[in-house]
Amino acid sequence: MAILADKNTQVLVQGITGREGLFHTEQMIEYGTCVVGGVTPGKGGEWALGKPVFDTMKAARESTGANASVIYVPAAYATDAIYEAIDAGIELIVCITEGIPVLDMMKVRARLDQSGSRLVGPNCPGLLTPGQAKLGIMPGHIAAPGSTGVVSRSGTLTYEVVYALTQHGIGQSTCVGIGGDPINGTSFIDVLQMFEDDPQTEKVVLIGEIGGTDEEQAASFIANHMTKPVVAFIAGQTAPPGKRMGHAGAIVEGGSGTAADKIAALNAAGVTVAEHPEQITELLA
Amino acid sequence: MAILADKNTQVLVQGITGREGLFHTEQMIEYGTCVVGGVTPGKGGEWALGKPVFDTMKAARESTGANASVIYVPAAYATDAIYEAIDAGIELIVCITEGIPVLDMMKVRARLDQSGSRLVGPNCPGLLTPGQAKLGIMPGHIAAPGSTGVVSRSGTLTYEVVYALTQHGIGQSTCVGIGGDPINGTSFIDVLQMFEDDPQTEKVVLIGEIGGTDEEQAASFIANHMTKPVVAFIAGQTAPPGKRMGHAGAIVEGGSGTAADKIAALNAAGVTVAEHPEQITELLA
Amino acid sequence: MDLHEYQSKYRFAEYGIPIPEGTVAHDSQAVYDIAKKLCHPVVIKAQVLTGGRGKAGGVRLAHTPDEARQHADAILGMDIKGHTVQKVLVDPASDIQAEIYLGVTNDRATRMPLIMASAAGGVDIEEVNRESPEKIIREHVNPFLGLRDYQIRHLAYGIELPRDLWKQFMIIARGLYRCYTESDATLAEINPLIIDGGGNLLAVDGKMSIDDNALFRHPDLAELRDTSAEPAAETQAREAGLSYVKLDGEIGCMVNGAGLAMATMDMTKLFGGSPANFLDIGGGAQADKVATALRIILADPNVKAVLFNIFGGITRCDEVAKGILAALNDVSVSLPMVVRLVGTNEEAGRQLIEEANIPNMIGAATLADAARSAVTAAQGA
Amino acid sequence: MDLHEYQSKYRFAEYGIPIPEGTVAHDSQAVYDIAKKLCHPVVIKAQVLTGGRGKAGGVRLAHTPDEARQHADAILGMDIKGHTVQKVLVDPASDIQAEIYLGVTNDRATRMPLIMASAAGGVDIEEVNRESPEKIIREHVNPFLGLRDYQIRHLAYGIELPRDLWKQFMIIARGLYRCYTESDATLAEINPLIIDGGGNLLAVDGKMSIDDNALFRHPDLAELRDTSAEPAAETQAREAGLSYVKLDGEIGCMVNGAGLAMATMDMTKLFGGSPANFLDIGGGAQADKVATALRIILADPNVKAVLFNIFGGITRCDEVAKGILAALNDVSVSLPMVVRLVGTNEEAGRQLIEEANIPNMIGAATLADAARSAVTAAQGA
Repeated sequence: MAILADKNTQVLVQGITGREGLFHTEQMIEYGTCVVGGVTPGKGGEWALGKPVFDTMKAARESTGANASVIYVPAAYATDAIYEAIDAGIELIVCITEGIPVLDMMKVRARLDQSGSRLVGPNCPGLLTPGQAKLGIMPGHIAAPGSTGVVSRSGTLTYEVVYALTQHGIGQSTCVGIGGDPINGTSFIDVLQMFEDDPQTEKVVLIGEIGGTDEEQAASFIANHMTKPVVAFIAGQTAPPGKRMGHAGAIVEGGSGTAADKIAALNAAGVTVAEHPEQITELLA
Repeated sequence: MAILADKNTQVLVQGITGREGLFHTEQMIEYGTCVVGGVTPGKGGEWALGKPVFDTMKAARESTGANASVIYVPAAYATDAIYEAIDAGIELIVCITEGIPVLDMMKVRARLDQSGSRLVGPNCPGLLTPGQAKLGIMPGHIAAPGSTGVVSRSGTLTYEVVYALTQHGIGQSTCVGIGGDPINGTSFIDVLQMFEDDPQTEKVVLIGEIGGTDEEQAASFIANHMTKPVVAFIAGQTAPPGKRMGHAGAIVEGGSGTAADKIAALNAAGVTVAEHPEQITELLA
Repeated sequence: MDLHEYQSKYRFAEYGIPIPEGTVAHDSQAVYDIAKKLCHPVVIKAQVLTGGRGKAGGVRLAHTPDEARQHADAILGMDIKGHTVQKVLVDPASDIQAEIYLGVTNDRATRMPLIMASAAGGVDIEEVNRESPEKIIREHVNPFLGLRDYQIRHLAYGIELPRDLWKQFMIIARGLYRCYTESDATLAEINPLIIDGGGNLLAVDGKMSIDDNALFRHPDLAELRDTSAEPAAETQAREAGLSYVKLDGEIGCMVNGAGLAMATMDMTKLFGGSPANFLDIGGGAQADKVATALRIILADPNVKAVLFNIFGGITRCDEVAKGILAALNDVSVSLPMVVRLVGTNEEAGRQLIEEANIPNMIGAATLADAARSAVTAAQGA
Repeated sequence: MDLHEYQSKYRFAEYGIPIPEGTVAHDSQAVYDIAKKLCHPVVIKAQVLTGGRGKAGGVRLAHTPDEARQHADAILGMDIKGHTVQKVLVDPASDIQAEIYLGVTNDRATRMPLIMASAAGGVDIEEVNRESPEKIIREHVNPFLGLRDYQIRHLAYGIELPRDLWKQFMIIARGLYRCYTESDATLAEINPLIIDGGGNLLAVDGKMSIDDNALFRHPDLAELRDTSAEPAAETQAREAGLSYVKLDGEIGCMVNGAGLAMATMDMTKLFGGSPANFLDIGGGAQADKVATALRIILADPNVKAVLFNIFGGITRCDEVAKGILAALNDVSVSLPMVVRLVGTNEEAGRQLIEEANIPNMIGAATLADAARSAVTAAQGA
């Protein structure tokens, strides 16, 4: 077991013939992910990396029976790709694309709430179930199978932590990057619930950052609903308020969303918070 | 018991100080309906018919604890009134207003589907639980309490049938006018289910008309889910295809939606279909 | 409210849909001039708000301006299903390589807009739907999200549109959907959308129906209503706030409420007669409205008897009776009239009608009685 | 991207929101001319993209054109929190009877737009929120349905706005919401929205922030970016596709990834230093990007040491090392540099750095080591 995706997950790549899409699809296939095809409008009938390319998700889904998709299309077209995946009945949609406007994401979220689809991202590295499947751009070889679940709003910071875990012999059940945007498809709480329910997962690492109140909500969830130990790290303690630190989500808005608030909330929930990323490994031991 | 509304239903009137609203509110109160107040923007703080008037539904709901509303506002403002009632958490919204554009109603329906509110109408006479409550414009004195449920897409045709029932000593549990528009809040099936579940109701009268496929869907529901006997009547057997017969819903569209199709579907479902309205009383006996 | 072909196409053009560069004409000299100016074979098409104009000879091809004039002479003034042709559209003839159907309408069952495309365009789409529904590709549109590009691609893929036309098709479908929503249309269709000899898409015929309930917010569309094309009685009725549809029978019906009006019409049929009209006079029964309605009914030469069926609900039957009697002071009626009043104070109402003692007016207690009497009276008249 | 007050207000005006008829000026003669033309006492307001200009003396009232010129002389060129005042807005002074707050923003928690109003306008709304949150009336807006009139009435009712101003307030709130959505704003606020002596509402001060992610579809808004008002380094970084924020510390940080960059900054603090900047060079580490980033970091005179922290994921560490070394051929760095490479091929990467044998560059294995070394180096420098 693991969460969200495993070796049986059948994946379509939206934007498979683009530069990014092609590169990362190759990496996903190399990792052993079951990629069953892709979509690029206007290129239906062609082949890419030995996989069939379709014009529409509906056609792709009907032909392949895929249950997941990964989106590598430019921001201006990414919401359309998400809606298309929802309409095609895709259960798990991972959107890597960065730069989707907030107002668009509000509508996407409202649409998702009435659908049977789950969206991970956007603006995220995707997810990785070590040894089984990789949906997104996380480097596959930094991870190793195990019993620690990782959930994060960050990209390379996640890699750093996962890599450190692996080097210290701590394998992962699934690593999930939920993305750094103010509004995304899957929250910390969603993933924490899945880890709590997953028999393979024994401990959880949560990597948060400044901005919003997702970590505070996660803290309250952990206090009330989780039995498994959680170790956390919050990036951005030195960030000045009101400045955008790369991630659109990482703006400290009006007094709330600071690292100090988040750490306090997590501590109050009984979560051990690491002072720096490398300390996470020690705290898990 | 009865369905949708009884003497405990606490009603707000949206548009209470308008000509229509004032007239029918008086009739509703006279009938014994528990009207607790009304809303007319800009007239908050005034009184109408001894009931407090509020500026917004939120304020009205908070002050009165009402759980139902009846809307008598012009078509251009009616959808706003429906959304306001939904947002205020009103459980039962009865919209009498005629002439709401179809595209607006499509959005209203989508909004309703994500809410805890039920809408009856628009373009309907409302509903009447004899001896208990009247939400809308049905003449109160034509009805009498009893065990026959009446559901109809029509206005005066419903009155005609209800009056005939009463004159023949057949009382009604609740009479519901779902409205004649192509898209409305409550369907035949919704009301049939309620009648099926209502201990007071023993028999049901369904009054349909040409256009759409609501009657066909009702027939299928009756065949599969109803144990109580249903007598039906379908108006518009002589209507020529493609012409609008007063109700926006009553257009025979491209071969489907004809009276003949509807009668056939109902007969196939084991429903007795009256040849004319006055025959309904005989068939119920 | 239906729009003429030329009105629909001109509106489509505002949304970036390519249409033939045709012009409307009211007389054959104008047709000649247009044909001459176009310097191309032309199609002359009757502009009437009814189907079947092709079969009726209302669409003709002309190779010369003279021929165009001759065809125009034949078409203008022609009667097509009761509509007199008062104008024609003169379009340059197209080199048709393929005919596609593309339309948007309201789907009542799903309560969503529905866009449909078919490679079997150029014919009646309802027939295609009956005979080979799989030839129509359908996409339901979320009213909040609007038509999305992938849905258009799904249509293009479904009708096997050549790949090099997808971009044009995308622009046309987007335009048609926007035109549909921004016009509050209940139908916006292009049939056929042709592929012409140059490999381009062109909307050769178009049709729009506008939601009457939404006309209040589209004054520009409301102005397009062609009252010259509809029976005068319907115009008159609409202006008086009455809902009227002319039919072919001999019993004029005046009823309050659309459902009851239809039931009343059905009832005349059940007893061997046939309704001359649908007429809903709405709530109450004020004398002036009843008078207007009577005039409209009597203007129909087929009418042999008039049937009043009024349910007195909020308005009491005695008041309704007074309204009817007052109207009869204004309008003289020599045909037999059957009056049925039911509901509140029906006894008092009937008594007023009886006391008026109008020789050609009889009362009825039930709808069945009323219909039977009206049929008998019409047959005797 | 933040807009200046005058840019925000001009945009509001396009949406029917009444604003004072002021003009922007770049020099004091222009201010004099405007004041003379307005023939009214004026307020001269520094246009800077930072708060607290009032306290800094950047907003002044003038009764005569001469006084206006004097104030302009004082304000233009003034430094407000690191921003040099390069233009002022000259507005006619208003007769303020009451000050209202009205703003729309994105609420992350509910994932909906949020419109807020308060009778306690004119002051920092975040302070009102902290001290008496009940004074702020809030309405969440369904993104599909938009702001509805009843929600505006709820605000008006909540802030006890005099009934005769509701209609004006309705127009302003509708306009502000439309302005917010059509501009892809993350914030659109009027503070204060005043009731003036004539009993009218007037948007005296305004503020807008635009979603950077949405600028691609708003070329007109993108053009409003005032690069003269931002530190040159930030402009330079943005144009190179780097994400850079200047801070006050002495350790220049170059990291790939925003989260890792923040963690790196935090780490310098943990070991007693402080970061000079946030800098995310994004994916990979091409030599030219590294070179630009280095130049930006070195341009900050406070910087005493540079800390590279690169995670080699898809891009391998040896390639990253080559990129850094190539950049050092372009940019000469005399300050101490600490390099930490981690991830794929990290051994090979480190070896390359060591072999290059750059005297002022030291390697580090862990983030803790790297931060400690950088802090020590900065203190020694």
